[in-house]
Amino acid sequence: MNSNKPLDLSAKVPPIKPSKLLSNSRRIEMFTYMLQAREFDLAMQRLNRQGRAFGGVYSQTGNEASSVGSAYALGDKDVLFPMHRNIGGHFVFKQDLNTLMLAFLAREGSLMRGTDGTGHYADVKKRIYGNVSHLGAMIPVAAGFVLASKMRGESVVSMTYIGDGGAQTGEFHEGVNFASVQKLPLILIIENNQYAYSSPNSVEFACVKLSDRALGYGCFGVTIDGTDVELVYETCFKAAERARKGEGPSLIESITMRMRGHAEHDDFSYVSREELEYWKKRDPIDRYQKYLLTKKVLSLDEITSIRTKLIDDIRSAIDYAVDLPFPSGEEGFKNVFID
Amino acid sequence: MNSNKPLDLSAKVPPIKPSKLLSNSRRIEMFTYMLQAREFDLAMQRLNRQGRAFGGVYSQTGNEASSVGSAYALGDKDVLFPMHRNIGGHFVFKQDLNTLMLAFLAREGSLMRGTDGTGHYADVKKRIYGNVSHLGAMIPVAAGFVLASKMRGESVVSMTYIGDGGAQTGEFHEGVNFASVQKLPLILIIENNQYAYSSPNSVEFACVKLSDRALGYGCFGVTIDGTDVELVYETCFKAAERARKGEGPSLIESITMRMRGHAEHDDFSYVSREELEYWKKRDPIDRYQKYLLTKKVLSLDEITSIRTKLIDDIRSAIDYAVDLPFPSGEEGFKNVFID
Amino acid sequence: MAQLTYLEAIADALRTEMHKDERVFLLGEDISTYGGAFKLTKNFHEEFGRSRVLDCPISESAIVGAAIGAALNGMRPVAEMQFMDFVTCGFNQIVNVAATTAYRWGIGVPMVVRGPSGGGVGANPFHSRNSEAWFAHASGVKVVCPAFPADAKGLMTASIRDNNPVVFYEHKGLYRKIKEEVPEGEYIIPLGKARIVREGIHATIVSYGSAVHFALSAADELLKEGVSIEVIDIRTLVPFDQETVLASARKTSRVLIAHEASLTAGFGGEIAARIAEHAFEHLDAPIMRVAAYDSPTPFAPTLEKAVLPNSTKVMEATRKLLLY
Amino acid sequence: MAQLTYLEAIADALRTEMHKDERVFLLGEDISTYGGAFKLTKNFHEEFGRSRVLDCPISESAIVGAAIGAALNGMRPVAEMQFMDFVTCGFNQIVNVAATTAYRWGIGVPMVVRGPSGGGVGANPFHSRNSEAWFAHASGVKVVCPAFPADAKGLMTASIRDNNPVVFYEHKGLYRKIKEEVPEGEYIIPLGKARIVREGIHATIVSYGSAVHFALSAADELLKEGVSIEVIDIRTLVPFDQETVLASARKTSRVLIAHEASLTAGFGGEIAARIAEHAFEHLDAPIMRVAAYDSPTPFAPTLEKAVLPNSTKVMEATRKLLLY
Ligand SMILES: Cc1ncc(C[n+]2csc(CCOP(=O)(O)OP(=O)(O)O)c2C)c(N)n1
Ligand SMILES: Cc1ncc(C[n+]2csc(CCOP(=O)(O)OP(=O)(O)O)c2C)c(N)n1
Ligand SMILES: [Mg+2]
Ligand SMILES: [Mg+2]
Repeated sequence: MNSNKPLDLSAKVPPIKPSKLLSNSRRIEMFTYMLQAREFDLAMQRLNRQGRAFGGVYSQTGNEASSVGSAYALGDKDVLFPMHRNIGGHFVFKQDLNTLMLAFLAREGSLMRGTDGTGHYADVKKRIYGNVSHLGAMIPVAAGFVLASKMRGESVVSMTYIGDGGAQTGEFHEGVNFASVQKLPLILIIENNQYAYSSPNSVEFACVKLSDRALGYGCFGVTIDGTDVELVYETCFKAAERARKGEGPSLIESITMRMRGHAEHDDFSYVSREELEYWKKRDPIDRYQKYLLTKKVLSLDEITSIRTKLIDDIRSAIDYAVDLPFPSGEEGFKNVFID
Repeated sequence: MNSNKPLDLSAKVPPIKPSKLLSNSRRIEMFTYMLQAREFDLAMQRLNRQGRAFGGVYSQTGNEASSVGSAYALGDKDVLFPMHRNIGGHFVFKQDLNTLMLAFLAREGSLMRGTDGTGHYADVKKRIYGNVSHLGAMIPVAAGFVLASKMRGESVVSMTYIGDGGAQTGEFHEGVNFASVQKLPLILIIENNQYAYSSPNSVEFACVKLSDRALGYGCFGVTIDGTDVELVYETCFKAAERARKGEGPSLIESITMRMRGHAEHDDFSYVSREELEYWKKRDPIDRYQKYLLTKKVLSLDEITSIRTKLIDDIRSAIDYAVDLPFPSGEEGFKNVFID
Repeated sequence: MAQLTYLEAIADALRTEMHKDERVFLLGEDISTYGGAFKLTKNFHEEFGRSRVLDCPISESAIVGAAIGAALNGMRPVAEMQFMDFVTCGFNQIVNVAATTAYRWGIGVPMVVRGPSGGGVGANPFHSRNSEAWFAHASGVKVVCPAFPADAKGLMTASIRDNNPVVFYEHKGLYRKIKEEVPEGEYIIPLGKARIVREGIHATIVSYGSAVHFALSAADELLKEGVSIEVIDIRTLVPFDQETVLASARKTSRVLIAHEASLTAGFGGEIAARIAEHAFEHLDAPIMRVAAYDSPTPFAPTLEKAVLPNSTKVMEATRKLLLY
Repeated sequence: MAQLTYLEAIADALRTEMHKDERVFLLGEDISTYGGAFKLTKNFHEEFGRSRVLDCPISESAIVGAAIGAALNGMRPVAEMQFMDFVTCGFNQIVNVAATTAYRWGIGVPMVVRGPSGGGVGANPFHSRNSEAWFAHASGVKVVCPAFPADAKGLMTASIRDNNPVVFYEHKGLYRKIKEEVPEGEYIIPLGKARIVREGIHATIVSYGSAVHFALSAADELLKEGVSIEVIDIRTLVPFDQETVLASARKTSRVLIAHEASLTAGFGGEIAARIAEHAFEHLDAPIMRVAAYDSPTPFAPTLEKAVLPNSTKVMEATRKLLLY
């Protein structure tokens, strides 16, 4: 794939590339996480419109295959450093809805005690490490995490993400190069969702594919269709295998579309209708649903009932969290340093 | 060429690749600059041993072809941002020896008034812009310089340098990417002289060639033998032509050897005798001298007399500068801000 | 004169200077089509073209570095940090390249790094920082922190015309909060001149940025009780108008310093030290400071309110100062 | 006890902790084969292996970031900046990732960023900076600036064992200048405790790092004239031992603050402000400061001498303080 050229608007939507590594029950699981991510997103958008959310709401619609497929390829010792559009990964890593909602809304009892919001939290028991707003900063950190594992002879893969914009930060370069020199088990997914805030790829870089950068680091690189969850899964699974064998990091450019504004305040009028149409046809959930229906892995009824359950659960998490007070101001004075 | 693999110690020294673009008189000029760079270097080493230099002395022995051949390819509107081993470029840009020596020794009347030393100075009239110690920092600056030229419709090429170590800085990445996106007339020579202080290439990067990074920026990239001055010249001349045509930056990895320690205090005991032997055979000046003799461009007598003149001139510049006092302390309080 | 918000006043300064001087251009992330995260440069690209309103990759070091290079080559770039917090990613360029060039080379680096700073708007620790003291300690960059629309315009004009690098802190909480008359056309306020925003006799509050407004409302409240507070907005940290501050300290003999940045090693310490050295004999009370607690700026409104200074905290401290 | 230089004492602390705790490891540029630019870690790789003495690419953000990641995963990394000046290239990692993690996640980031800082040795503007005030204002990192070999060892031990990020400023001019008895084996000095290096009655000099030595020689000189100066080495900027400083200020009633960093927005301002607020009534003279001129640190020895503080300048200022 070419990540930086005009779209061929008439191109056919390619079929899902089924992975031999997946059983049907695992397919259903992935699909469920994708649905959950989408419904969570819709719920957050709604909360935001109602003025009941707090802080920026960064939609991940369009990113479900990329986020779920990648995280799903990890093992139960591996760690995730998700970014702002990787809510799918939180679900794969079994984050429960109440905890998540509390964190997003910074309510009393939330993991970060109100000190920070959105998906920035870390939940060590769940092997989820959050991020800071500064793009690129977590790449060296995710590398250092598995440097430690490696020193202790532990087999742990660390996975993190960066955008088509964030890949231009100096810390991207330093982090990937460091990991490559040390042959660290790091998987970096570059989620090329066409825009960095309002900036199209052409503002950000001039290379053909962002995965071409792998050559300059001496690590593995590939650009894939990030709306095909099975392809994402398989690519990442193999990357994790290589990582465990000591073959070093992988740079996987996953191409998809950010289907909404940068955050909900952004009307994304800088995106053309045609472009949105093109990507709408490649909606990762629609594509996978069609595949699962065709292959009779799931029926429409089953999907509906999965979705209904997910929606209900999200609703009750919101009900649980949204009326809780913010943490007491005293929390602001704690933990600048810890013992 | 492969920039990051064990040396084949038995390999033959290849012949100079003559450039069709060079007349014999220009060959002699380049060779003279190379000799001048070498003799200047030797003089600085001597000053240092005598305790008469001041500040670190960073040898450029081994780098003459790379530095002279590249700067020599520029036109008389182009600008140079040399690094610490690019004394050859200063000569190509017609820096006079007294000025240079004053700057290196930070004596009274020197360009930087004692505020800074070595080759950090800028001499705007000569289109030489200096650097700061922080590696990588001048790359975005050199890019911004020609961004301004471009905005005014002026055809100016900017050339700067980075080492096999400095190419690992975030600012390298941000600078080259920015220049590539803006298609700026920037030529970046990566001088791979095998070591970054004590660190061999294997500590710094894991890619096959550093010029492979060009693919990830969408600019031109090539790795060349940096001990062949004609090859360096021709490669850079073409890069400048492309730059002027609006085809954007070039990343040229120039492979050579740092024949001494990082600075004179460093005994470089971490470099093996075999490795030094290998590179000694590829001494850029010896190679070019042999070529010029064989082609009868110069006779040994002529070379001797050129060299003698250069040595005399350097000696008088030293005599001129070394006994001058340091600038008055008052200078330290000036120009933090200027009007 | 038009009534402009702080944001409009800054945009007005940029627009006026861009019309007047073609060396002035803007670079930053999402500043062209999108008009910037706060829409400060909305439609600028239509007026000046995209090459003078240059959208850049997410590369703060490249943005600042390119600005320096352009400044060395005759331009007067104004680089936007989408949030001033991200200046930490271009920090090296500012403190090591921009700040040392005049000293070393005798060449000016006429450039401005500007962007929204500050908290109190429910952003998060990474979109709220007040980091002006870092640059005040960098020796070689000017630091500007306006509190009012007209000042913001006048100081921005001066910053663009200055031959030295300027870091210009806009307070995002002020962007749309206040409107005032702002002179049309060219309008310049020299850097390094504090402003006595309100004259008073019983005590002085020295502040800048958002804290000036806390000081003013504290002064309003206290006036009702017959207490007259002098409020000084230093406006620029570097250069620092020591004389105006000292004169007021000598006059009222009681000084409170207020800023939104965290306390320790904030610029308030510098101001206090100058007063403690040069107006020592005139003081009738300890020099007090109100500033943010030494923590990151937290996200939840309850915590943010607890941690950041505000009018009430400034008023309470002023009362304490008066009672001493 | 052995007589060790400041550099040897730091190496001793690192070695001792690495033997005791296998979670401790070193990373940085040229620290293994070469033993570091100042040979501080000479032969460490033979003792501990190259993976615990890890040579890194010239990537300060990666070095600091990797240290943070390793710290989050149970290690206690000590990252070297070849010169502390280069910390500007890893600045974002320290102030935004390391400094905020405990606050946000409740997780410790036990790591040390250390390296040679300071001037007076004829380096250049980029190999001489004293930037400790930046981190003192970062809210979330501890800042240590030892002045003596034994303190350097004890404070390094404490820094490594601390569960928070520590930026540890070594003064390169002190590396081989002084020797003193340094306790063998484990030796720890808690962070946040100032040291009264010399007791006195007529005035107090508060300082840290190289300036402690300026203060001591000024005190020596003045003692010959029968004047007794108390010299306090604060040792750590964060946490700051306010009580010890205030107690001395209250005792002698005259305070001079000395540091090698440039004056404006340096940590001296913070110290002055604390004293001016909390020991106001006890002061018999203005609080004075001696610090570097607000410029980059120049290269030529004549300029450097003019710009940086030294014993003479501290003594002259102390005289002025005493005469007030
Ligand atoms: C270093 C840095 N600079 C600027 C920003 C402001 N910012 C936040 S998100 C964003 C766009 C990110 O685009 P991309 O990396 O493509 O990720 P996406 O949001 O599209 O998933 C920008 C510019 C930031 N967070 N960090
Ligand atoms: C950002 C930064 N980090 C560290 C240093 C310290 N340093 C100075 S030169 C050098 C080695 C440079 O190696 P290389 O880039 O290969 O250039 P060479 O000296 O070999 O020409 C190092 C580590 C520096 N100057 N800048
Ligand atoms: Mg994107
Ligand atoms: Mg090198």
